[in-house]
Amino acid sequence: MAIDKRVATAAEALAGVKDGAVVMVSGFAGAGFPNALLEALRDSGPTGLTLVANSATHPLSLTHTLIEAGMVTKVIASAARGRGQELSSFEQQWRDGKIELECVPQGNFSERIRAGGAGIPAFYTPVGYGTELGEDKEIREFKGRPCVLEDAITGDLALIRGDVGDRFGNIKFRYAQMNFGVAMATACTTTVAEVREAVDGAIPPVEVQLPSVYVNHVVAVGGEV
Amino acid sequence: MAIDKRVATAAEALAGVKDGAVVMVSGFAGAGFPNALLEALRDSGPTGLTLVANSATHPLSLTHTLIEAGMVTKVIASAARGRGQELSSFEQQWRDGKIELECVPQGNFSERIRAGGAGIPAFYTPVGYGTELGEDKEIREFKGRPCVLEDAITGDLALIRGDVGDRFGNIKFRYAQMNFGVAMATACTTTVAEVREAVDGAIPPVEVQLPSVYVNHVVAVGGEV
Amino acid sequence: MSALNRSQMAWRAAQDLPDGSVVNLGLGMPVWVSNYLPVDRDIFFQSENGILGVGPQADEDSQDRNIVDAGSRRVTLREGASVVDSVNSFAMIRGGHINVTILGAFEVASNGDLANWDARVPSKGPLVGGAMDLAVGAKATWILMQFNTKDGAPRLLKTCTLPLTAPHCVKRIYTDIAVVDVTPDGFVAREILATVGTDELRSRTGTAIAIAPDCQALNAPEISL
Amino acid sequence: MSALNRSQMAWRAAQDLPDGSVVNLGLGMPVWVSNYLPVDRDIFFQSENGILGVGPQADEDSQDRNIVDAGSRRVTLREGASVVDSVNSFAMIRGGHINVTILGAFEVASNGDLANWDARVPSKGPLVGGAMDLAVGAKATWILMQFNTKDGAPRLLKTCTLPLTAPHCVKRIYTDIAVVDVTPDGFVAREILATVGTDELRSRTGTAIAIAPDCQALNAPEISL
Repeated sequence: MAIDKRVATAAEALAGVKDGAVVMVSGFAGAGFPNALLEALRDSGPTGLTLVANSATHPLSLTHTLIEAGMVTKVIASAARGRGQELSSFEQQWRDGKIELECVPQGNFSERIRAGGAGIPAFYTPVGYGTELGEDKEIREFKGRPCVLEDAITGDLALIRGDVGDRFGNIKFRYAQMNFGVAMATACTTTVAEVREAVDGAIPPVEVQLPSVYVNHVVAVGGEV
Repeated sequence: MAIDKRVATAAEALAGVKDGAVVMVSGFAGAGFPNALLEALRDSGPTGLTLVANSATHPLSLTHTLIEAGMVTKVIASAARGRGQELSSFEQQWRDGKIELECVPQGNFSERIRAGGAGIPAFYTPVGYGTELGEDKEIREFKGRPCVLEDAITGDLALIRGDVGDRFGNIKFRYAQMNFGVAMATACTTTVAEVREAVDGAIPPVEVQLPSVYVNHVVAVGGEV
Repeated sequence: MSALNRSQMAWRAAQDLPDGSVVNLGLGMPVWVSNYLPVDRDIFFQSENGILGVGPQADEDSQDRNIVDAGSRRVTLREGASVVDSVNSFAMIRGGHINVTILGAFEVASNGDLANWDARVPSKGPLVGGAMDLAVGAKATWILMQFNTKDGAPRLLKTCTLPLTAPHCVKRIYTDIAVVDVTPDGFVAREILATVGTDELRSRTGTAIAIAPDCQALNAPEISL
Repeated sequence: MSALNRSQMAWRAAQDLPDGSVVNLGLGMPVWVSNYLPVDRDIFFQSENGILGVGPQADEDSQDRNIVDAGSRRVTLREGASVVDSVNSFAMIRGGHINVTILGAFEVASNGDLANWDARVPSKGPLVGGAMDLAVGAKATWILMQFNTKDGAPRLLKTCTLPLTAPHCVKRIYTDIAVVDVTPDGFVAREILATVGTDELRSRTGTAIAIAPDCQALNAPEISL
């Protein structure tokens, strides 16, 4: 049968997300947030989620709406500080012990997710050694440099945003929109990509940045270029 | 000063390669062999080289000319079998104990080179466990799956072939020409790229496949598209 | 009918590839599988050198030296294809994103151990390529080979005698006289050539082989080599 | 002259960036450094979100939400720029491909330990971002900060009191009253503001600080904030 991974709505693409799922959310520095998918996930209402997102509190990402809705019990992130004087919803729940936080250096974060998608169960890195974030990790020296052992991160569902998607599931991003999207798609059982535009034809082979094999559903949601 | 990494000849780009250097050579399956650079390296004549190349014996690569010239004392490769009935020059020297061979599964090969360029000193992988190529390696189980510990490979010089280069050192490949070129460029102190065409302007940002930071010299050598 | 020829063996394996799957075909007979897909299957063939979506071999006049498969054959790109470098190609393979790999083999053991990379030809160099990565990384490893060696020796054994590619990886074996599953209880014949009785099959197998209760006759249409 | 203002501090650090280097600038004052490059320097600024070749901030009418730096500022791409995903961006950072990173700091110890990621604000979530990766991965880590806290407490200490970003990573510190090297023998002042005597400098430092034999006067042109 001809492959067509396009679905009409974010809600359709996200039907059946289970309580307790590990959900990865792309986006960094204002680019690549899958906000239409995050809205649909919030509306569908699974609970006990683990969120893997670079920031738990970026004001331009709707990640915080899942947290405010009480759907999240664990966050793995490199940034979890609200910008205002008042505590963010994340900070309040974290302080109250309702959300567990694993704070990870951003490069270990991206590398661990990549490892999850690439079949690497664990790797050594000097980043984090000698810091609070490296505490309780196994330490080993390579060429005189102490390193910590970091394990892969995998997930059940990746929510990413691209610019253009095709019916095969190929995705093209716009500039820095790419950030964590590629790695997260490789590391999750199911990947849903929201895109500005879903095309009938195929994205030319040399322009594909995320190959079709990593994408299960493509949802066109419009939005600015 | 305005950056311009283009040099006129392969010989110029390869001046001063030291005896005993670890040299990585891109190319796989007929695509991406930096044969103009290999000719120039053979002519410049350093000895005691370690070659890191997917194949020591691919008939379309001039890698074998370095071996025939007696310049190579070690090879790290996933393929080292000559195609003919007669022994290849590599096989003869390997059998005679003149060349040491480290045979590596191709995925471990690419991943170890990538690790070398990415600051990862070592990683675990299930590939090679339980085989001759995993012998004498440290073994550890992750989620019930035994893995071997593989260390990074780094080099002094990467020789790669691309399609188009610019004065900044950005490289664009043509389809499967990319293969090991990107990873090798990241893992070596110095990278020389031969390209079909070196342009005066810049390759558009979204078309760059190997960013300028990884390339030291660009040599236009022509050749077919 | 008499024993399947190589084209018929490839045809038989092709019938079982799931619609929508991503498949890597090993060098030699396995690449022929793509010629015999049922019309209702839309499948992406991946090649280790980074192409996802290998199409038919290129015509003489549309060949491109940089559009090749891992066997250096000049191929085409199908609609929806994409191209990545070797690192990402093997991340795809090793990360469990290939549904099925079909490989040749010298020997398979009843516990799923595979020996397909080194036949121990004296003085010839080793050639492992991506065999270990594929056998370990693909979700399912199928074997396509003659049931016996040219000398009539069994290839289905209790323990492999040749160097292992990977332990416990083979799920199914397509041969000229039978289709055999590798189960936790060892070999189970699923299809046997009508002219080969179970006694003959057992006599040509190097260890115990069970006959499935619903064992069928192995059939294939007439296909010339 | 009086203590350097923040623009002048950024100017001073900018003067030392090597021509042709690749530089990552931290959030806050460090990003100002790119405004004050000497005209003879052609430098590529890298941003953690994947841009190599960050140009000036975008005009109101040429902004693109997907061309941003790690601080979410809408920027431009310089000639020769390229864009990669977060995995490859951090591979670039962690693999030793960034010549210099200029970061803010809370404290620096005389052995080069850096504390710049967590000021321990009660109930606020942690935010590490790429700080640890940059401090560990860049070939040189420079710090740009006020010599003392707002309360007049020293930031140059024998041992950091705040959580470490990385041990032994800082090479040089640019401040409002001095430029200080971190050497195997501890802090060495290279430039001191003329109106600040060595006694005052010592009194404002939390541990021993040597004065370089060729110590110069710290100077900067008039620049308004």
